[in-house]
Amino acid sequence: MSVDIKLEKFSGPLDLLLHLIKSQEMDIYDIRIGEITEQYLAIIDRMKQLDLDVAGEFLLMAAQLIHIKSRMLLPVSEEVSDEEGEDPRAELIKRLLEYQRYKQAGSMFDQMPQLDRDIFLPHDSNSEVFAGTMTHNVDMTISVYQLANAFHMLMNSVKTEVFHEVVRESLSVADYIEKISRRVTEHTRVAFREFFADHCNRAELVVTFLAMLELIRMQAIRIEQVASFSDIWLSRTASTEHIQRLHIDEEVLDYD
Amino acid sequence: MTELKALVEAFLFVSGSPLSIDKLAELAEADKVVIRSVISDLMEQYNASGRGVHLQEVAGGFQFRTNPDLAPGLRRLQKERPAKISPAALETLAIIAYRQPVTRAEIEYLRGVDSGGVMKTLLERNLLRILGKKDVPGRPLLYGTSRFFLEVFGLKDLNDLPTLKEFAALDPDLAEALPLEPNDQ
Amino acid sequence: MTELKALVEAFLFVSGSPLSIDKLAELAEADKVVIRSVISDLMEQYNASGRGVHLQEVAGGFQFRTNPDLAPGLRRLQKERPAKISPAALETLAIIAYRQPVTRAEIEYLRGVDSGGVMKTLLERNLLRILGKKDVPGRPLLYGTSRFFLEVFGLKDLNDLPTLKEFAALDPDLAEALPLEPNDQ
Repeated sequence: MSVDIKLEKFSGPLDLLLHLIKSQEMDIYDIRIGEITEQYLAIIDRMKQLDLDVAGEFLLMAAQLIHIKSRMLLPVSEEVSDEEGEDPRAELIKRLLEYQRYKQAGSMFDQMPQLDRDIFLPHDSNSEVFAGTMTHNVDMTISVYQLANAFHMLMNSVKTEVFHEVVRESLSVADYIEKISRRVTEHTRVAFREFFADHCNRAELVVTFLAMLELIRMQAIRIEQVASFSDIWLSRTASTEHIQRLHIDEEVLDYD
Repeated sequence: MTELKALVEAFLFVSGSPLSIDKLAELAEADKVVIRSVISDLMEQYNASGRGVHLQEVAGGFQFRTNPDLAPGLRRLQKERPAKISPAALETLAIIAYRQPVTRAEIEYLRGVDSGGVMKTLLERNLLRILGKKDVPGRPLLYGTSRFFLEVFGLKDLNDLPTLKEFAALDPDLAEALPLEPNDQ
Repeated sequence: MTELKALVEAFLFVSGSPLSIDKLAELAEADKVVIRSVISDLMEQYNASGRGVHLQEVAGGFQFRTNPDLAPGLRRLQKERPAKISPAALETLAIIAYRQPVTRAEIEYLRGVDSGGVMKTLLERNLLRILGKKDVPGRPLLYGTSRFFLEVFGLKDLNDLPTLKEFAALDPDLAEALPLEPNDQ
C-alpha cells in the first residue's frame, strides 16, 4: 500500500481509518481488523519516526484497534457472548458509518454555491461587521458568542496594558512635576480633571497624582474646591520664577 | 399591480438582506397573497436563463443574488479571496447542522478528534450560534447553526438541508445507518 | 453575448459603485464596443416603465439605482433598516452584561474611552436598564442589561451567559485569560 500518507491530510483517526478501508477495498461492515490495525500502526509509527507530533487522538484509536483485535482472537465462549455478544467491531463500525455520513455531508456543503465564493451580493451590503446577522424581525441580532468574545478581548487588552505598565516603569514623578508646573505656570488655574483627561492608563494616573502631592508639599500649588463634588482647581501659589527654580531630584523624591 | 411589483423589486434591491413575505407586505402596505404572486412573477422574470442576477428564497426571505454560473467571472471583481472552509470545518458544520442542538463533546465523539479550534473558527465566521446550555451536569453549551449559515449556503430553512434519503441514494452503505434527519425542534 | 450580458449585469449589481465602460471591459475581458452595446441593451430593459430598479449613467460610469418615482414608498424601508451594532457598542454591552451592576466610570475605565454616546444608544434601544445608584460619593447610576437584552440574545437568564472558561476551552490560547463569570450578585 502507499506509504506516502500524511496525517495532517486527515481530519482525525476516523478519517484515516476510512481511507485505509477504502484503499483496501474492504467492506465497512466486515473490516479485516488485523490488517487494518497493522497498517494503521505502521503509519502512526512512521509519523513518530519523522518526529512529528502525533496527536493523542490517533494514539487513542491505535489502542482501541489493538483492543478490538485481541477480542477478535478470543474464542467466543458462551459466558462472554451473554454479556457482550456483539461483534467487537460493532461500535467502531457504527462510528465509522456515522462519521462517513458527516464527511460526505461536509463535502456536499463544499459543492453547494456559497455566498462570497460563488454567489455575490452588492458590496455595500455584505461588507459590514455584523451584516451577516442582520434580520428584519428583531432589531438587532448579534450572537452571544460575539458578545462574550468582545468582553474577553477587552479584558485581555486591559490586562496586557497593566502588564506593560509594570515593565516600563520609567514614568518619573519628576517629569510629571515639571509637566504640571509648566501648565500651572502658563494658565495660573487649571482644573484638576484636566490633568487626567487624556490619561487612561493607571500608572500615569498614579504618577500624576503623586506629582501633585509633591507640588503641594513644596507649597508650589494650591488645591481648591468651591463646593462638594464640584470641580477641583489647581492654582499656582509660588511665583513663576520660584517654580522654575524648583530643583527636582529623583533621588530626593524617593519614588521607585 | 405594476407599481407594486416595481416597489417590491426596489425593496429587495435596497435591502441587501433577505426580506420575508410578511415584511414585504408590511413595507409595501399590501396583502400577503398579492405580495406572494408579485414575488413569483419577479422570480420567473429574473431566474430565466442568461440573467446575471437571480431572485432566491433564502433564510426565510427573498434576496437578489448573482447567478452561480457566473462565479468564475465574478471572482475577478472580488479583491480578496474568501477564506476557504476547511474539510474539517465542513465536517463539523455538517454534524452541527444535522444534529443541533449539540454539545462540543458530542461533536468530538462523532469526529473522534478535538474540535475546539474548528468550532471557534466557525463561531467567528458567524456560521454557528449558541443555543443555550444543556441540562446535564456541567451545563455544557449547546450549538446550532446561525441564520447566516442559511444565507451562506442558500438554504430556505433547516428543512431545506438534503435529507438522509438523498444520501442513501448516493451510497448504499449508508441506507442502513442510523436515521438522520435535521433536528430542528 | 448572452453570457456577457449576464456577466455585465452581475458586475454592476455587485459593484455598488458606478463602473465605467473601461472598467467593465477589463473585468469582463471583452471589447469596449461590445460592452457599450450590452449596456444600452440593459438600459433599455431596465429603464422601461414600471421597473423598480434603473440602470443609470452616473459619475462617468453605470450603476443600478432605484426608480426615483418610488422614493416615497422606499423611505419606509430606510427608516426600518435594522441598525447595525458598532464594535464600540458591542464592547460596551459586553462589559455591562458581564459586570452588572456597573457605573459609567467603571465602563470607561475598562474601555479607556468616553462611553456616554454608546450607552445612550444602548439605552434608547432598550438593551440596558438603570438598576439604581451606587452608594459612593456622587451616587453614580448603576447600569445593567434589560429583559429585552435576554430576548435578543435568546437567554433564559443572566446565568445563561457563557463563561470565559467555556470559550477558553475552545481555544487553548485563551486558557490563561482572566476568569470570567457572569456577575449576578
